[in-house]
Amino acid sequence: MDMSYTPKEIMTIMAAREIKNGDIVFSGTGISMLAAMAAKKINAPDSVIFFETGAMDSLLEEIPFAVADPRIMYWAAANSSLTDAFATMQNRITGDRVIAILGAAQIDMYGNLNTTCIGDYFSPDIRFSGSGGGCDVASFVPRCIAFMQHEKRKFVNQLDYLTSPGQLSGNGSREAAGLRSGGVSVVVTNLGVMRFDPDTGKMYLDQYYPGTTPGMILENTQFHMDVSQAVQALPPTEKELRILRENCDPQRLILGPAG
Amino acid sequence: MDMSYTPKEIMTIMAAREIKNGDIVFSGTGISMLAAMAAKKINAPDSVIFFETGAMDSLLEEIPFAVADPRIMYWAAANSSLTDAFATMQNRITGDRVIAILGAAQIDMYGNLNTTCIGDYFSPDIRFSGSGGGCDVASFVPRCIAFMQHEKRKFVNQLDYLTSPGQLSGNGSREAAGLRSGGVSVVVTNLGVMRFDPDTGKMYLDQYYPGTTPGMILENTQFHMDVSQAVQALPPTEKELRILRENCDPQRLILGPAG
Amino acid sequence: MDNDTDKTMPLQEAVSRYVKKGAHISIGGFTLNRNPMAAVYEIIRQKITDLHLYAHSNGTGLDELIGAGCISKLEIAYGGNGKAAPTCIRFAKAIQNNDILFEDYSNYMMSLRFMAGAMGVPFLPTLSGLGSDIVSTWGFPESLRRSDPKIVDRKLAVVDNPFGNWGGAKKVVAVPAITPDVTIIHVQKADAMGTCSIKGLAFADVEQVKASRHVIVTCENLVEKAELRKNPDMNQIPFIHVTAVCHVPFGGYPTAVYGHYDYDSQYLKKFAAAAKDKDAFKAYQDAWVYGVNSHEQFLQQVGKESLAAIAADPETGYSVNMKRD
Amino acid sequence: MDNDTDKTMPLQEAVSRYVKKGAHISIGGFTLNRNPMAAVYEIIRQKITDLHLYAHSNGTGLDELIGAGCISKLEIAYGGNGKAAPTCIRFAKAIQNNDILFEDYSNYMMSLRFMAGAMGVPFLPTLSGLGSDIVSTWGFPESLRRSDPKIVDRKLAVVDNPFGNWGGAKKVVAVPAITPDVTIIHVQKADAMGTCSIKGLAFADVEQVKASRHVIVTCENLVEKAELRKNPDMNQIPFIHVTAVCHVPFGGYPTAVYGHYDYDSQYLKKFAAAAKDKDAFKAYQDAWVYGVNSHEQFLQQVGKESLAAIAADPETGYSVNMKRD
Repeated sequence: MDMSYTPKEIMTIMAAREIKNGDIVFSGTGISMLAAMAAKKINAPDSVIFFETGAMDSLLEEIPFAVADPRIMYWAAANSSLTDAFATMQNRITGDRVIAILGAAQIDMYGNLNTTCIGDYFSPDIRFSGSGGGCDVASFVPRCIAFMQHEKRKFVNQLDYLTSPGQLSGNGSREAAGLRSGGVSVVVTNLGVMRFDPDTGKMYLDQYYPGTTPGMILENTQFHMDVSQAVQALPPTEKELRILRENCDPQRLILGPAG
Repeated sequence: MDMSYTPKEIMTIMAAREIKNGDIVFSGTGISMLAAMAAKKINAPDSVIFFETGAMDSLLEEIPFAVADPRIMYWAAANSSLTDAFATMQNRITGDRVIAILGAAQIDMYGNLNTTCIGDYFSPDIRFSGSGGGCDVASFVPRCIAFMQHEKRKFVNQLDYLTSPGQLSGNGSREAAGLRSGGVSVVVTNLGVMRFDPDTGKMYLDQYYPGTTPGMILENTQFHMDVSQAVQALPPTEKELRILRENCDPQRLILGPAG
Repeated sequence: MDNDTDKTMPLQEAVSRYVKKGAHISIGGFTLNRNPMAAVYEIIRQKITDLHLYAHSNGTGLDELIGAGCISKLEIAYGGNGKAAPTCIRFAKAIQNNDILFEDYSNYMMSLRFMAGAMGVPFLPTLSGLGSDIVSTWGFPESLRRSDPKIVDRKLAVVDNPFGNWGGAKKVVAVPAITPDVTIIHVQKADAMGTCSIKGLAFADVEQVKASRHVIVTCENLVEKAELRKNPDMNQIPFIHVTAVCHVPFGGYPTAVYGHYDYDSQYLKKFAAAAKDKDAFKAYQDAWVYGVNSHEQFLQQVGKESLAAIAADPETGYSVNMKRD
Repeated sequence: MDNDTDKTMPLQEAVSRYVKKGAHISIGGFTLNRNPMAAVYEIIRQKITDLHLYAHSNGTGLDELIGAGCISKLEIAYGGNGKAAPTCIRFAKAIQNNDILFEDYSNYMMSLRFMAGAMGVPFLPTLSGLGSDIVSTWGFPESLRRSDPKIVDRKLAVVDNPFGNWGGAKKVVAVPAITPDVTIIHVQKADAMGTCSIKGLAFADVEQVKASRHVIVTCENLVEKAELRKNPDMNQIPFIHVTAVCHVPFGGYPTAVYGHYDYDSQYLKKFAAAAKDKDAFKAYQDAWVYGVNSHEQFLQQVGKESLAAIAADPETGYSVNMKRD
């Protein structure tokens, strides 16, 4: 087997490793769904994938292209509704078991996300889709994985719009605002894996991928990040790559061209 | 046909006459259900019977003995839940079309109802079942029919407990408390039919049955009631009695022994 | 942990494991329908006491539990059981005799309180009860509310509408969330993981389940996962909310289970008659609850004929022309 | 009035009667699923403008309406359409070009706002958004909020929990109720009175319907009352909420309708490509919306082959192995 891997492949596997048995995985589409599927097939067989639209533990014989894709409605444990799905996350009993996978256009050093716009809110240079369920899940659940391309314009000092709350301005400001602890807890990029200091709420480098360095990561980040604890990531194992390629996305619909 | 009638029969027919085509009838069991069924078969074929438990427009081939009787679940337009049923009444769009039928242990001159207890709340002489959905529907909907036995101990100056709001203390106090206009709008007893003055909120005698007099009604009421506008009620017609007896409760399960 | 985990266990074990002395509990169903009666009787047999019960209108189960002395605190909307007992008699006596602490709400308020728990919000608003004694008269002693962290400080709160008169309401009644330690429901179908399908009205079962830390499901039919997965629209409760699954046919008896059996009017009449007197009620529970060691044995004592008499008609879901007077 | 009233009428009539210039509307479905597209195209053809649209994530329908210039004010959680167009392009352009007034919420907030309308309460509470710009940044001009009685004075309100820290929350975000003038949904089955059965996810359709003054239902199958009454548990919407019923097969096309047909990726790609440019989009709508006079004619133009290619597999409810790249 080809043990070289694409950035998408290592990102998917790094995210999948965050998911534990028993976790309820709030999933979007694309790479986030693939990570959820990979976790289920590799390391967390009893994790449960669910969607903000209300489908719980769908079979997913084909990869959905949207969280309202009819493919998520088949063989689910239950098909409910938006209000039910978000209640599952706001509810502490089930919500504390949820890990969410999110994407964003911008992230700051406290793990706050922007999926709304670039530039002025009223006359933006680029308008994105908006919150969707992102703000909700980042408000409610203890753990979120943020998938990002590691670029300086995306890892910014100041968000153009704070769509989904992370640690806000750090140092307990999230809890002071009335939110429960949680929000983005890990950031998975094409260069490495970042986490957040439990006291200051600031992002630090946890792992850099083989072939990258802490320096490369700092170069692609506007803000300062502690890299003193960083270690090189364990590269994807043969088993991980095999299951991802053969069992999760054999047509490479989401993974795209092989490396 | 026997044109004499029992008190239950005339009460049922008087209540049925209050129901108009298009009304959504919030019904309990017993005589209130019978009135709803009679209205549907006599004067309001397009009224809709529904239950706080969530069944809408059930077929009711057999008379239910409780609002959770499985007989209300068959051939309904929808079986939902308590939260949905009460929302239908709190919602102004559908709620304004609802007419409720309620019973109580005590009523006062403002149409407030007590279904909770006689005596001290904490150490009552008699404890009743409590509000159930009574407080909710009396709070939400513009028209309620109260079924009462006309006795002095039941038409009281002062309720032992105000379970379900009518006009509170009259003169717009219902609206001042934050409730929408509504509550008990008509009281049907074994002696006559009472309504409420739109300005003062006080009960007045609208109709007395053949064989009763305004005087008899006042004798059985603790509080003063205006009887100056009272007229004798149109007795049940042959058609009303026939449909009630033959089509609504042929076994007289609720009507009880014939007169 | 959860997904393909088999959560089935004997009812005796589920009750002893999750329904502890002093627990805050709720039970499913409404008056004479789909009460988890097998579990109720098991709680009584295990002599679990000091329970705090949250109820909307759980007539039959409520009255058995109160009559057995299992309940010390009660938050309730309605203690009644339909035609058989318009007011639950042991419930009424317990209040008249100052045997329990109690707090009155309406059915919608109690349903909203479970819904708030299920939604993970501290309260939900309603217009119900403004100006009523439900809002102004509080049943629990203030000292209890202050000292017990599991009981909210205020029965309810009338608060201003922050949006002025938006929605035609200047103020609302905020009712506080309930999060029971355990909720017990009885359903028609469940699988071993705990996914449930309820036929007919769901009452407030779904909200009660989602609000609770632990959930015990008893079911008429324990079915294969595939049977439920074929119709995900009909499964109101996905397995993630459920702790234990107990296969208990006739687990709702003597209350009705739509599509399976009707309520047993004869049993309910016997029960209501016994409830009128403390000693008669003790004799009734001695014979029918303590006198058997399981729901199976209880059903044997009830007898096949009585069960056959209430069998549901497959078309209508109830027992057509059943003797009900 | 309502019970056995036949509410069926041609879609053209339902739209012209209930969707007036300046109306506040909402549409059902989510991104590329069960949008009431026939009604959306009819609104565009009738050139109804100045609409105020309440949306959670109604991708396809939303973008067609905005692109056609029907919408002047928008309250929204998400403008995106899945893989075909991660951000709805005409939506994005309209905001970038200051063509519409807009207000951002989250999906849960918008769903709760419909739910508050359905429940008849002025607001519902959530913990979502505390500390975010969704709470602090308001899109509509204050003058609009003050002058228009149909728009609430405040986007939302952060209020204290009246029960202290009960539920682990010291404060909540209150989101105001929405009561649209009209909501339009597309369902699998309806009867002539308006009772509806939705297969698969309901999204927020039920809340949207119950919150609205008028409701137009378009349906794949117009069925006999008896067919729906056999399974009352599967009917999410009883007739009392519905104003008009229009029988429109393929009324959700090009979005998916579970159990009937899949989304048409090819059509959505064509649509997304045209959306990138104002003139191309005009040409697209000239050809596909204005160029036909009804949904039937639109479907003829789409062609039987395209419709056959997305036919749902009866077992899974979607089109298995459909070309989707």
